[in-house]
Amino acid sequence: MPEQMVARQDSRETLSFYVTGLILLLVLPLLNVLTPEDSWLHLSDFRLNQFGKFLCFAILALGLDLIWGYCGVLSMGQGVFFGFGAYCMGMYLALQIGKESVYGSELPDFMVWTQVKELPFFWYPFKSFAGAFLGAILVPVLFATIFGFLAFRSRIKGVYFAIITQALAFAAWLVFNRNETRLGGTNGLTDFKQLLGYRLSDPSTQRGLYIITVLALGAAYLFCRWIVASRAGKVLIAIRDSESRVTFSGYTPWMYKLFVFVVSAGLAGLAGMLYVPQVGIITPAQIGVLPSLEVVIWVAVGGRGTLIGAILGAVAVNYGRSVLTNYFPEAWPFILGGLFVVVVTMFPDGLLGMIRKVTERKQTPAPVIKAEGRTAA
Amino acid sequence: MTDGGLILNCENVVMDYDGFKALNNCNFSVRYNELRVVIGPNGAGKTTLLDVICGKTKPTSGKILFGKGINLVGKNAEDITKLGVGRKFQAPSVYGNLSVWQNLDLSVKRASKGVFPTLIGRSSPAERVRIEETLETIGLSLHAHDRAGSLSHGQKQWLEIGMVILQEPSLLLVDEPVAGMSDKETEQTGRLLTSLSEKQAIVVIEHDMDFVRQIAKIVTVLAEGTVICEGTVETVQADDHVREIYLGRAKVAH
Amino acid sequence: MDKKAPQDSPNVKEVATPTEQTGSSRREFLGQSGRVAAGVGVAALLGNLGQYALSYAAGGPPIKIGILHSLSGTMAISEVSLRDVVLMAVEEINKAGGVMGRQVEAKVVDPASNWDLFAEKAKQLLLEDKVSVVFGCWTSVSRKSVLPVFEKNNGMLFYPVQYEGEECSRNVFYTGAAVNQQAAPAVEYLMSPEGGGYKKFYLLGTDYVYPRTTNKILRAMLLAKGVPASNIGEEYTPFHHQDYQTICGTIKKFAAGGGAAVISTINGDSNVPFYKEFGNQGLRAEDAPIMAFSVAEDELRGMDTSALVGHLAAWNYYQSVDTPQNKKFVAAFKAYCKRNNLPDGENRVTDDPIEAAYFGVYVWKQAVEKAGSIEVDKVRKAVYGQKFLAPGGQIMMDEANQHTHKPVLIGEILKNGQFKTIWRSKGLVKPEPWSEYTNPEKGCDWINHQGTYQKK
Amino acid sequence: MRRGFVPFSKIVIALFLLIISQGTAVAEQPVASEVVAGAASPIGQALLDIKSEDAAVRSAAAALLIEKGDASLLSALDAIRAEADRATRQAIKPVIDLLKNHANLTSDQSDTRRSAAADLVGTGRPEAIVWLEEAAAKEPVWWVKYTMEESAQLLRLRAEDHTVRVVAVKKLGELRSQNGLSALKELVEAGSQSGATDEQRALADAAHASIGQIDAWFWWADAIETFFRGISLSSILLMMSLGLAIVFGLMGVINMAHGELMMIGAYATFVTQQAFIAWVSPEMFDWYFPVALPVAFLAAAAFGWLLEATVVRFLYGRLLETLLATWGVSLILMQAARVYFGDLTAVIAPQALRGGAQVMVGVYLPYNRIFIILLSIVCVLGIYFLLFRSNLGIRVRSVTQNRNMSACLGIPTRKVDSYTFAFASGLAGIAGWALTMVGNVDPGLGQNYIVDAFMVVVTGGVGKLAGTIWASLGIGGLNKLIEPVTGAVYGKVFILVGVILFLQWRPQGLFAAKGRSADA
Repeated sequence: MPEQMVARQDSRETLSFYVTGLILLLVLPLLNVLTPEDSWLHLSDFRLNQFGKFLCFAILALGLDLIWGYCGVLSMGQGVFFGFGAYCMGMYLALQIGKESVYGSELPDFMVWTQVKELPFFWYPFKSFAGAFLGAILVPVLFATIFGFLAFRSRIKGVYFAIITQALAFAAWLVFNRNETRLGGTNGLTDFKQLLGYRLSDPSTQRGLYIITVLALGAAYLFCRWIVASRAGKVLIAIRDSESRVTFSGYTPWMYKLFVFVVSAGLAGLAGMLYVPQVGIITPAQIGVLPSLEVVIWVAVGGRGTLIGAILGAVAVNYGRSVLTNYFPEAWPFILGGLFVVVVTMFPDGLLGMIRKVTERKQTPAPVIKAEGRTAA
Repeated sequence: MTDGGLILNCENVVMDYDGFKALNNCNFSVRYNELRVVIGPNGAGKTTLLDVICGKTKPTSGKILFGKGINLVGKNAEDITKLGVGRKFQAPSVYGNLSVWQNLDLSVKRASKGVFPTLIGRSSPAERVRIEETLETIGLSLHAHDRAGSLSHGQKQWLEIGMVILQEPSLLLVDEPVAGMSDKETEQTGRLLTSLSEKQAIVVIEHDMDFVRQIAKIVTVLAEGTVICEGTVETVQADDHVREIYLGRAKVAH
Repeated sequence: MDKKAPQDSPNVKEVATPTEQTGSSRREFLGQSGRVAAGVGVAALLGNLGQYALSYAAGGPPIKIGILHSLSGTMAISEVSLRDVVLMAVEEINKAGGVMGRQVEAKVVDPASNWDLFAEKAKQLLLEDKVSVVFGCWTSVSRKSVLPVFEKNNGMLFYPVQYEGEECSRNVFYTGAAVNQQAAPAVEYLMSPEGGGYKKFYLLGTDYVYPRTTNKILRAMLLAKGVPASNIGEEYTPFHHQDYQTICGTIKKFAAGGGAAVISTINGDSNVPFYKEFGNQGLRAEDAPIMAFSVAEDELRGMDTSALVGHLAAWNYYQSVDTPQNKKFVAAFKAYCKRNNLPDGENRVTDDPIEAAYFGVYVWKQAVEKAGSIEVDKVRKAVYGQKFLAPGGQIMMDEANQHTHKPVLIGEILKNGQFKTIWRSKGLVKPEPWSEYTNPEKGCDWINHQGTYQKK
Repeated sequence: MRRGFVPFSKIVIALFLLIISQGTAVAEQPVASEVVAGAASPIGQALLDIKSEDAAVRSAAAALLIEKGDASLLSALDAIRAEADRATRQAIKPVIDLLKNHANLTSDQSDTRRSAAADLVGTGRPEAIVWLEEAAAKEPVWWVKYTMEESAQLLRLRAEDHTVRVVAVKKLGELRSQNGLSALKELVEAGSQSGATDEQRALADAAHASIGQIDAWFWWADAIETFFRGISLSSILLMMSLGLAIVFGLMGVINMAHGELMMIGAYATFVTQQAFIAWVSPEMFDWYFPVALPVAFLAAAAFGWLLEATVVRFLYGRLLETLLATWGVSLILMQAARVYFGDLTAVIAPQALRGGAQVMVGVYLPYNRIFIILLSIVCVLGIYFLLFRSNLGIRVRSVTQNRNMSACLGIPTRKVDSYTFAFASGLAGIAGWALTMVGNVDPGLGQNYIVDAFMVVVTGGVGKLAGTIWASLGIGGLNKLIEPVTGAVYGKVFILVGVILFLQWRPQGLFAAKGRSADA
């Protein structure tokens, strides 16, 4: 019976959510804190920090999955929203450096060398943490609203939208690279010292940030799942399957696209905000065409149209990169490119789709988008 | 049927594709609760006529009045749908990745189909009952939780009809509903359409003349973008002009 | 939790590292949704196997050093040569018996021209691999991004590329030139009667911190020397800019009437289209020479030099420098590239950053031997005042400011992609990280002060 | 010859060279007259004096050499300079400049003559005026003649005689001399000062008028050059977009690896060049460039064919997937080029494509740009004939419009697909071949242009050749029009924003394919 299967699948997903969450939230930090440094169980500060970074990327991937995997709209400009969030937090952190900077000036270092004498007006909101926090979410959301409104309302869709967002990423990259924008140019913002009074160099601060990231990822996941499970989530899938049918059912597809685009931008902003204090630097290199496309790879590899797949893809690809570049530095682009080609042409459902195919072959062929029972609401 | 008022009145509609006039000064009207069949050779502009009415394409010129004199020209497809025009496409158009139930659930007529109401909204018991009933009507009760993409061609046609029914349109546009159906299914579809026409006006495009005879009271013949003849099946079949058009195109009408 | 200084007992470390890695990958394996991480796990295992092999092949208790140069991405073009030369120096040192009798083991990582990855890889080298010194970075932004990591964890970085100055980090040794060792003398030369007595200067650069800061200093210097502001042009283009039509048109107008020179801090692949367009629009080296600070032999190797002949560059070393140790160095580098089947083999050339990267390794070696330890703080003290007979001639590490005393050489580009030295500073030029023109009140000193200090 | 002298002692060299300069008869027996010739001739003495410690002696010697010397002294002077200290080198420089440029005025290379004429201004010596005027009278090439006249007038500007200067000022105005602008401005400034003499005022008035003339002329020259730059950029964009537009418009495939196919074309050109260096005689070297054209086309086409057969064919009808998969391919190709070819690789422009044509005063059009403009026109015409006037074109278009029907009519649709794709890839190869003339050959070549190329295709509308042409003209032209005002970066950003807004107005691009299929 399909409904039994659905229930089983559902409970399994919930179970794996809790198990994974528990491991990420408790086990890893405890392994970091409690075990002695030379024990095989020990997880170094570096690794924990690196994992925190991957989880930020996972949040970014969730956002893209929502719009691409579910709604079928490929945004190749997610890096821009990530960058907005990251820069908002970065500006706050840069202002927190204060007199500790190389030049000993209240202004961020790069302003000294580009001969900016006064703090530009748009930096003022970022003097407070609340301003930075709100900015990191609202700036990408606002920008996505304007851009999405223009694009979706005039029915720019499919590959046109992909190309336009790619151009957006390119343009943003160009602008952020300029020193006149007063955002640090190519060098971006770095050399951060403290966050809300906590020293960023302190391992316990990093551990705290890691835990916040895990919680944020969990919340983002639940939020996305709520959207996907709602009737609006079904409309998103419906738009992907047959946009004109949706129109003739009385829905306005561009509103839904705009909505999900804005949500994904907000998630990207959140990811960027969490990324900066953990990595300690944000530069335009995170904004351009390539980083935006890499998000697409993560989702494609993990399995689009499944939230777990997006998270999985982000972590797996980044972890793979981190390991493989150590040993085969020149081979990495081959691996990444090859993986992408193979996944797109042969495994459109990604890793997760492959695994499901293998584990569920004996049962009825399962759709990637799981069916929802009447009572599931 | 006795109601003399017009639910739809197309006046001098022209649809010009780079010089090719798919609709050429087309005048076409439908009364409340009427079941109208439109026939015509390939390229006569039948599908274009439906496209123009439901807002899929914008006519080059002309007026399309709906209900109490609302001009549909220049309106968005979703607005026209909300006004009460339902459309079933020639190729079955359903959401392959959703279950049959979800397909129907999305189509139910609701006060608002905006993003946020949809996000929070849950099906009311009354709506569930209606969906159950519709499932019954279209014979898909057993498949309620199957992926729509896994249905057979005929089932998809039925599902789409079910989806349009749940929209409760006052005017239903149906494009070749029985293409690819078995005789039995065709007959069932005919009965369904006839029963629906008690409550709403329906425009059906069809090639299958047996089917036309089964359901039609009045038939409109379209050729080269204009209405050339209108009347009962018999009248139309007896019309020389119509015969000439079909025969001239080496296509014999039944 | 406690920050530990890199330990001086690598034999323990060597055995520990592989197991530690296996352990951590095992845990991360758990950390992911277990059923799907198989692929990643296999990759991690493969990596660990590689490391086992490496550590056991060495046989002794080697000293670990890190090499942090991009091997992929846009900067690979320049940085790969630096990795090669550092590895060559390591090989030479190991053949000659190592450092303090211990072999040197180089850990190469690839930050892939991605500045954020630079920070991560630096963390990995310092925290995971616990290397005692890192040789790396090219662009200023990559240095800026790893700087906090080195300062936080008290690491040591040898940075081999000319840079914009205005930095005074305790954890970096700068073996490339500061602005007063390259850009400033070059412009002074152009203004001198011998150099052509140029009166107008067009400062053209790629838009990032090195050109911006350098040009800021040069502008201050030009103004101080009485060049009116109207005779100074300034323009920046993005990385990878290809279309220099408009800019060359502007320069043509600027240079009309003679006496104008272009000061180029254009970086990387923009150079070829720029020089080509410059020549094609009828501008000649005699009318308006281009003085470049980022074009060296290694870059010229890949360019159509016909458009560049006669233009100038300022460096501290050229492959054509005529000293016995340089002949040996050039031959050794070519032989090394050929032996290891590196691209282009014996056609490879040396240049200033390559030389700076090379002697950096030896300066570190001498310092370690003098200190008798690989502890960062001890080695740092030993580096001060260290002298070395580099391929380009004797160099000296400053007594206090972490930079290098070097000679300045102005060269003219020849058809074969080499430079003819047309001017040479008398003796070594003392490095000044804080320019006397823009920051006269600041100095850098780690002996008598804590880094940057205010002069009285 | 010159090198041979370096090891000898200074005196011996000086004497030896002196003898050469004195005439042929003596030069043939150099050893005999070693000591005697020394101080005998004033020039010989000057050659010695110029190395003196005393600045006055040096400058006197230099003055004498300028007055009496000629080109035959050059090699001697060069030899002295190679050994000399800084002071001597400074003293010797103007001498060499003047003598060398004087000699070069009669060179058989027009570029050398022109350079010499321009450089003589820098020496500031009045002697040069006569030389320049003599040379100008004999000069056949007009812009060389122009430079000579201009230089002569610039030198006259420094004369003592007031009337000579006024005439020079007027002449410079008539010549539209941009090089004279700064000197004229100085005159205006000198004349406007309170203590200016009448003569200075008169000069200033004349200079003012001349500046007006020159400025007006250069406004036009600027406009023409900007226009040319716009066309040039457009033609590059067009070359890149053509192949992309064919693949996108006719086959419904977004080929993100198109830039890398260009890169393959560029590398094919490079390889051909290397082959010529290795196996063909140097005087035939320039022929590598035309030979590389078919090589680049075939290499890229072959690769395109392979790409179609292994990746793209599985993805027909899945537009977004083609975009993603080809992007993966582009990543692989880039890294392969980086690993295989290593660093930057240069393509040396053939002689004919170096430099430029001066079409009028102040307007200089580089040959390589003219070449690319012509090439893009040829490509457009070629594609037009191939698609709309040939049998193959009919097949391609029929497959595009109705695949099934074409198959029924016996058109091998698979073959048509792969040929079309290969042909479009070959076009990318040609674009890469041409681009080696303006830029460098490196693995990132394609990435530099791909976003722009997509902008062109999207703006132009799918499947319309005319749309692509107009869009590249519009984007290229606009870019160059804005760039002087906003700088390169904001110019680009502005264009991107412009394209997005444009699509608001026409979502299907400039030339949308209308019809029932368009909104399917």
